[in-house]
Amino acid sequence: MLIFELSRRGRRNPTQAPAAVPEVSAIPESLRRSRPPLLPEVSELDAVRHYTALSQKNFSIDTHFYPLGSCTMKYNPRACDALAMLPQFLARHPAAPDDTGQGFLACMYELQETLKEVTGMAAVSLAPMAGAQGEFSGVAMIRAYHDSRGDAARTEMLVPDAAHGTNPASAVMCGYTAREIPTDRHGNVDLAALGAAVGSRTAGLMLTNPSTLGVFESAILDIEKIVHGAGGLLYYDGANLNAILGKVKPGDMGFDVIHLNLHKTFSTPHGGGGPGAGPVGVNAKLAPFLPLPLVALEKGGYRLLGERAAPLSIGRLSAHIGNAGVLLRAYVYVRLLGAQGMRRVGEFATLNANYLMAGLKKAGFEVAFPERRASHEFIVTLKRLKEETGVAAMDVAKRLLDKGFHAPTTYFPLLVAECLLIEPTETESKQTLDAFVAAMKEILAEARADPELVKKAPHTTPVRRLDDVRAARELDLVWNPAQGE
Amino acid sequence: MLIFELSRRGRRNPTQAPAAVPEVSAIPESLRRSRPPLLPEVSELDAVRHYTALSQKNFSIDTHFYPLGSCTMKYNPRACDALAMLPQFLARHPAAPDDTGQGFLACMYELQETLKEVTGMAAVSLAPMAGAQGEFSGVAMIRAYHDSRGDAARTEMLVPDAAHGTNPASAVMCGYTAREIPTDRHGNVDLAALGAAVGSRTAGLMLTNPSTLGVFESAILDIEKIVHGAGGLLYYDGANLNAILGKVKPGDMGFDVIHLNLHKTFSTPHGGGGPGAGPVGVNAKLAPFLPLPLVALEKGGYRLLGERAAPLSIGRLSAHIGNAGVLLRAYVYVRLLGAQGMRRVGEFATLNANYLMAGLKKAGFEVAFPERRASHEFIVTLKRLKEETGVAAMDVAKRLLDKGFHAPTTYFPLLVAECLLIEPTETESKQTLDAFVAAMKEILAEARADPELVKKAPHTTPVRRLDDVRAARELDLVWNPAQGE
Amino acid sequence: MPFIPHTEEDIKAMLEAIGVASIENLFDEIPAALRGRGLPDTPPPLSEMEAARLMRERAEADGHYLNFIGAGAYEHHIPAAVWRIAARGEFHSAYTPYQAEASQGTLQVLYEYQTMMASLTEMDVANASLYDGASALAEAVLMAARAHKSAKRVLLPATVHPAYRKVVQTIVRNQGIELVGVPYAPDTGHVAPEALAPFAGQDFAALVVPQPNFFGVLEPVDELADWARANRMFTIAVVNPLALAILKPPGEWGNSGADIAVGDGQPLGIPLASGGPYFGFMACRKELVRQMPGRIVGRTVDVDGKPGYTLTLQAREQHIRRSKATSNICTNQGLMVTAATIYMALLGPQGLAQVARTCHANVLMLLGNLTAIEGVERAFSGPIFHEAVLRLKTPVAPVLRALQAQGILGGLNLAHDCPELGHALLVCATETKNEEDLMLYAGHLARIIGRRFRPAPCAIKPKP
Amino acid sequence: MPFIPHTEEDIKAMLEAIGVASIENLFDEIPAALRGRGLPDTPPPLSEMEAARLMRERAEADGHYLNFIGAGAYEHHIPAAVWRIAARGEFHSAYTPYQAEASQGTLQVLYEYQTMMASLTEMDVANASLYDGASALAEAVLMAARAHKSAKRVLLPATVHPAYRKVVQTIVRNQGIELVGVPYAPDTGHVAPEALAPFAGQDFAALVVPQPNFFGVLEPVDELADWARANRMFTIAVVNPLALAILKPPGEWGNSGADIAVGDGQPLGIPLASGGPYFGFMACRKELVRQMPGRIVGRTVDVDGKPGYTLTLQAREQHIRRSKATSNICTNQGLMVTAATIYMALLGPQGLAQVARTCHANVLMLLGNLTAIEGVERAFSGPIFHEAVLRLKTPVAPVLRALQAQGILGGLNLAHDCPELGHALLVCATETKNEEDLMLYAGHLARIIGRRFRPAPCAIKPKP
Ligand SMILES: Cc1ncc(COP(=O)(O)O)c(C=O)c1O
Ligand SMILES: Cc1ncc(COP(=O)(O)O)c(C=O)c1O
Repeated sequence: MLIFELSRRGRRNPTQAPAAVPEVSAIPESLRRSRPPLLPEVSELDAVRHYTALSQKNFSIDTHFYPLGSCTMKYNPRACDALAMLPQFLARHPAAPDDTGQGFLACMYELQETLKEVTGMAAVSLAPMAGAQGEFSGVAMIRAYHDSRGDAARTEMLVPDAAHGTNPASAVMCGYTAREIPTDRHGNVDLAALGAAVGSRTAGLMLTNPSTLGVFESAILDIEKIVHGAGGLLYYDGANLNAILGKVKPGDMGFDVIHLNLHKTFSTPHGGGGPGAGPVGVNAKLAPFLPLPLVALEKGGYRLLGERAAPLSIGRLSAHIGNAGVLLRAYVYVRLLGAQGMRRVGEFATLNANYLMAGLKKAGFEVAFPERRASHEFIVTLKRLKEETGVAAMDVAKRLLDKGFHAPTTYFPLLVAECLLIEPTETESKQTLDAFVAAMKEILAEARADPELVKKAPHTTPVRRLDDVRAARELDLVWNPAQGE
Repeated sequence: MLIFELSRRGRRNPTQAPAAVPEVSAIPESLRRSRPPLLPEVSELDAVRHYTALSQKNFSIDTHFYPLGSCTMKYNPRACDALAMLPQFLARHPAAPDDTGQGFLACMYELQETLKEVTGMAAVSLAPMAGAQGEFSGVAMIRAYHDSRGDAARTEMLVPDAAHGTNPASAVMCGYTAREIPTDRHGNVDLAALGAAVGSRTAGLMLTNPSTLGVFESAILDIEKIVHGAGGLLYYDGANLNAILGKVKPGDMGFDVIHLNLHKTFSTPHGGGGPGAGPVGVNAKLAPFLPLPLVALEKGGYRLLGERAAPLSIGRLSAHIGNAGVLLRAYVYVRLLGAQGMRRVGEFATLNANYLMAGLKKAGFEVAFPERRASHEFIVTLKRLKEETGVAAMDVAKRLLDKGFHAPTTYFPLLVAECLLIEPTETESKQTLDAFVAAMKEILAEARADPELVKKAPHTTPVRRLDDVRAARELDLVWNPAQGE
Repeated sequence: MPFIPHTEEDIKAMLEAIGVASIENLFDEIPAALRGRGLPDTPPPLSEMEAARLMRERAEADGHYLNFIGAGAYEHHIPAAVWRIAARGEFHSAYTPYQAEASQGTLQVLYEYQTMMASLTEMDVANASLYDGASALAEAVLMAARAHKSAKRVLLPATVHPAYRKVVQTIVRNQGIELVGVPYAPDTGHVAPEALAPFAGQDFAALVVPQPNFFGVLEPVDELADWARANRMFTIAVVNPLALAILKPPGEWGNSGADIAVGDGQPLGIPLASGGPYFGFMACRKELVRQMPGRIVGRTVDVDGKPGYTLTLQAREQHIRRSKATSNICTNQGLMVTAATIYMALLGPQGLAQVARTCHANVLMLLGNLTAIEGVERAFSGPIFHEAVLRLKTPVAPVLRALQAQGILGGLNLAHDCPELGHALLVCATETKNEEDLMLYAGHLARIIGRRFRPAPCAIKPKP
Repeated sequence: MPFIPHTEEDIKAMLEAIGVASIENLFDEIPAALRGRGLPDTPPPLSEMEAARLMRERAEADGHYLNFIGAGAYEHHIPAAVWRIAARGEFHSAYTPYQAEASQGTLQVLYEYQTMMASLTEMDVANASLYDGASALAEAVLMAARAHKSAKRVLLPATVHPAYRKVVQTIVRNQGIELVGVPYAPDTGHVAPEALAPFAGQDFAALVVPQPNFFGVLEPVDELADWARANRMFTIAVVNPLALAILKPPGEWGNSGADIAVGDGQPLGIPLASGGPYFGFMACRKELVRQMPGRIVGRTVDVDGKPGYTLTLQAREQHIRRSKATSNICTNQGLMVTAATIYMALLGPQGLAQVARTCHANVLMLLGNLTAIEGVERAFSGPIFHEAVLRLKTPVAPVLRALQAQGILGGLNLAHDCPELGHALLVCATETKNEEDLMLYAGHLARIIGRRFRPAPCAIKPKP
């Protein structure tokens, strides 16, 4: 049932609207709307009941183990949320003078400082509103840097084939050609291929470390030499920082630019797909290019810096300051954790991943890089299972839903066949991991005994397997009163 | 799974506790606890996930139509809740001086005044914490009144047999004998029996009007004369005020004392069984006996009045002021409704009940008093269905759960066989009522075609029909680590 | 129409289906004289926006104070998760779980709550809550009298919270139960076992024992419980549930424990909120369970043998037993209990003990600071938990007013409740106070009463 | 350990299962030189209680003002139900709905949202949201350029919010797209169709049309859209979605409507919150849907034929198309969109129109009051929605500072963004202001600039 189907003409919530006022005579007729939009006319009870019911159709961290690789679905502390939503924080207008927001700006400034410390970078901007926008900013800074030196020949951004799709897409957004670098059989960047690819056209290399294959690029210092040696810069995609938070700093690995996904490592709620926040950090030589605004502490007061203070900046990314509320949540999170707590994040995320990998191996699953340590995540490949039983990674994923677990990431990274990318995070207990292994083991047995059961999964969700092909072919993106249910 | 079964020794939420402090040397060993209590040791995520999952196992107004007769399960506006929980209201200590709570006390005072207006009584006390405590206070005031006049012979409280069980129980709490008055075949108090029962031993009559049979005592003015004529007082159980809110005032009917259930008529959330609030109203001659504290407006300031100001009061009912937060919610509710809105409550609650009654009649159900108007609720009797098919009222109730509706009140009032007491409330739409009739009709058909299906219901709830007899015989009220699941 | 979804069209169709011409007709059984006199003094409706503005202005007018009042309601940190979960619509907007199969959420929470309370008190069983601590004590007194059968008198010491004593009086008076006071020892501030001697061997249904008592002082509970049992009385414990994380639980008092334990659950995650809603808890010995008032949840199985939860022992309650019920109480404080259950789950046994220990350490530090001021001394020598009585040399009221002007609520003036104590002030410090808060209070107090303030040398070492 | 549930026993068992001696060993593939340099400058952990105190103090320091600033972010009443429901854990703590069967809640909300936005704008389709209004405009510019193929230039009038223009510049610059300004008419404050004449017949991919524009003025959208079409450009509308409750929707501009409509969704139930998170919306013609960036939800059926919702057209997105994707945007603002959907459902078409009309009436009343002060006048004659530019006789900054001292944020000083306007001030009044607020502002302003204030004779009649 859609909210529109609950609607009845003339139903009102007068409590929610100001008293009726006369028509707007000061607006010329030709600029006015002639018929009302198709918004539902429902009671407050209808709306509350409808959206409450919809919420119950979701899996979420608050209801399920959610080992979605590369997404770091860990517990979002309620305190972060409650404190970021204090009435004065919510009420403040973005264009209100800085002196009306010293409390808020103090949090922003301290978050900037903490992120510098955690990443080992010289300067940080909180402006980007998501990881991909962080990537864009980072690459734009790389370009601004080369441009500032008159080095216009650098037109290629190197991107490992294991990289998240946003990496090459962001490179292209900045006018670069994305050039793929292959992965070797241990899951590392192929150093020879990298060596062959770098040159005077190289603007830089975008690297996720630990990579999306769930392993740490142990030759990172060699990579650094190759890229820097060719005059390129090194970009760090921080989406996987959870693996090494407080343990290893990207700055120490030689990265020039990084972005972080606060909605991953810093546990801000993912909200069904957003909002996020993707602060960028840089070393000193890129600092002048950081996106705006920046938060400064001057003469005891906090101030937002704009174009005048940072004339070389790549510019602004949003109409205001970025996703301020997300940043506030992340700030509270780092204060609750402190240095030791952040260090433990990396340690226990890694412990959980390696334990889960060991458990699944023991249960008969094939992992993609059995000779490697897992970082905070790891890959199971079901290639053999598929060959033997016809049960694909997606089938196993769907069957997990029936067992009360959200599925891992499927078919990413693209280079491992029939893969599941599994990230348990540090906030899950051994008991939960054990239960997950037990469920996976059951599915393995089911796949052998009754493959159809798995291939037709899920069986217990509000809808069963959906027809994606039809969704894309017979586009139905907007409800139409004529079509009914 | 119980929270205790998730527990692991040594699991902690350090964020929620102050830093460890030394043992409490200033407390003698003999007064200290020697082993820790059996509280669960779980992570914050465990707790959030566990209680979120439990919440999803409830039916509630926010998720289901909940026509529980006599309980007035209507929409609880979110605004009432949000505004009663403003930080300053939540933080105020009950013993803080009155001048630190003028905002809060203004709300209390105005609520008192509005309730006077709505009920037509001379004075109101907000002190009682639930309907039953309101009844207790009301009867105690009746007793205090008779006592104050030296009229010690009045030892009987008259209570119609249709009354809610709290009525006779409250009378007994005040030291009275409860004497039952029968109901006539139209659902009214049997006037002849009443006339025969009253006398010099009569302390009063407790009446619910509209009664729990879902009809209005139309001879109320005769009843008034009979009881008052015998020197008794008239008590109004206001649990059913929703039927006549803003339309008819108990004071105008001649009642001397009333209580209201704010958690019904004034839509404060029922919270899985409480808290409630049961303010009492009285006419002028009983005003000196009102329970404490009272809220007064004096010299422009609001003040709580205690024993010194009201020496004849029956006394205090709670350690502080009563369920203040519930009262605040009710205050916001009356402000959102205003006079006209309250009037509509009675009108539309009555419209919905009569419409639903008409619909169920048409669908083949037998109503208990077909010749009468429904008030805000009405009774369906399934006596004949039971005889024909073996399907009892409880079976129909359980089967409704499968159809996504909370069941009506069953087997109350006790005098109608196989009864369902159905109260839709004014906040439900015609569409919902129609859907309920359709479900009831389906069940009727099922009862005839496949009675076992109904008798074994529910089938879709988290548990199926529970063994109540075992629950009472093999008492298991407290989990014991030895017993496991 | 606020919260009424009917469209004109709906109304028309509904009236037609009923067969009446207007809504007014549906009220035709009501004598015309009674109908529709209107509500002239009721203000017009506000929109939610207007109501929000009004309430925000009122809330802001009430301001925010640094609070050192306890006296039965205590300021504690409440984890953000507690109310975020308890306020979920499915808990919030449900009624009493009469249809067990549709209410397993509420029912299991109550069962877990009963378990937690039984364990905190070390009693056999607990009910699903009562209105508040004071009325729970009244119910315990009635329960003891019912169970005892012969006696109609109960010993109610003067160290029980005065408001509790008043509430008990209000509620039990009409059933002919007599409450008999027991004095406290003026030096220690608790009931001296000697004070009970006059009552030995008499017919009393119960002895009430508060722990900590109204003065914050710890009672000699072992002796008192043993004395009660020796004299064929029930022991009714009135306890602060948070304190039980570190104090001996009623079930272990003396040689055989208390018989009934009650108290107010407010310290377990319930906001102060000007006094309510809180919740009363009650736990007791197995043998007394059928005398216990209030709702009780039991574990059982469904037709498939799957465990489930349901209201049980309803035969004691008014909707079945009517005038013969154990009590008229029908409602419990379900929502508050839900919050308290989540609170206890989040804190765990260690967390709760740390909160209790921090309260204790803070009040000792506060007392150290305050009694370092000349003219400020402790009224009693008995051990305390997180609250204590101070005696000043001058009337308390003007001192409190001066503190209030500095944003500090300095405690409860006992002039009204305990005039015999002279210029006495009941102060409390919970874990919410930090060292600066405690110093701030002392600094202001010293200035106000015009005396010198020497901070205690060691932070948490109490003055003896 | 904060938010880490492992007990000592767990850790031991886990290390054993892995076959390592310590957690440190799990990092042995990382060069030793890189490991564990510590975080010396990071403060120690706070308990939730301490963090709450810190944040409350900071929030209180920020205070509370009577706000008349708009400029792209608008103060509106947000019904209490909106965030109570949107903040439910199941919405809040879910990720992108990659597993459709386990995410029907989020997916259906998004489908309903798309429908609402398409309808508000009267466009064919809408996506599931973008980051914010400014970046949505940048994406629209890129999208127009992709769809147009030949042209690499876009007309971006000076009446578009300056921050939006900067963001577009940041984002499209590196792809070689040129932004060409169009001036506004100094009398009306909107783009005069004549100003476009020089660009007629040239190769531009699009004309951007804001409604209302940055000055609060309404653009002659019909003429502008028709001109763009006549000159083979797309029309990109940048609109305030709340205003669309009463203003002509982009889909109906001119003879054939705009091609793409974007804007910031903040007015639809999203708190101001110092600037975010908000959300950007985007709607377009059917023909352009495959060029649209961002997530899109489609309705389909499951294997039983039951309707359900799923992410669709993913072949445009980076995780499939990588460097050939329509955009790098991956995330949407799902939570904000959930709130906005609930907001729109609660308000309905009439409620939204009443909010919009009240804003309009309030700003007219405010302007009446303010321009009744000598030395205060409107800068532009064009019709407005809920915001307008005032011109003073003296610099704006000191006036705003003086108002701020009275608790009033009097508007946005345009000295920086539009120096050509002289002493100009952009003021806004939404439905949250009542008559007294509007009078209060005027009263203080009159005093501050030392002029007489004559309230407008009729409350909502505007000065011409
Ligand atoms: C490795 C990696 N990089 C980048 C991103 C993009 O981040 P966002 O979704 O915040 O734009 C993601 C997000 O899934 C990611 O996993
Ligand atoms: C008719 C009637 N009277 C009294 C009561 C008792 O009210 P409470 O549950 O608030 O004690 C009820 C509650 O169900 C009732 O329906």
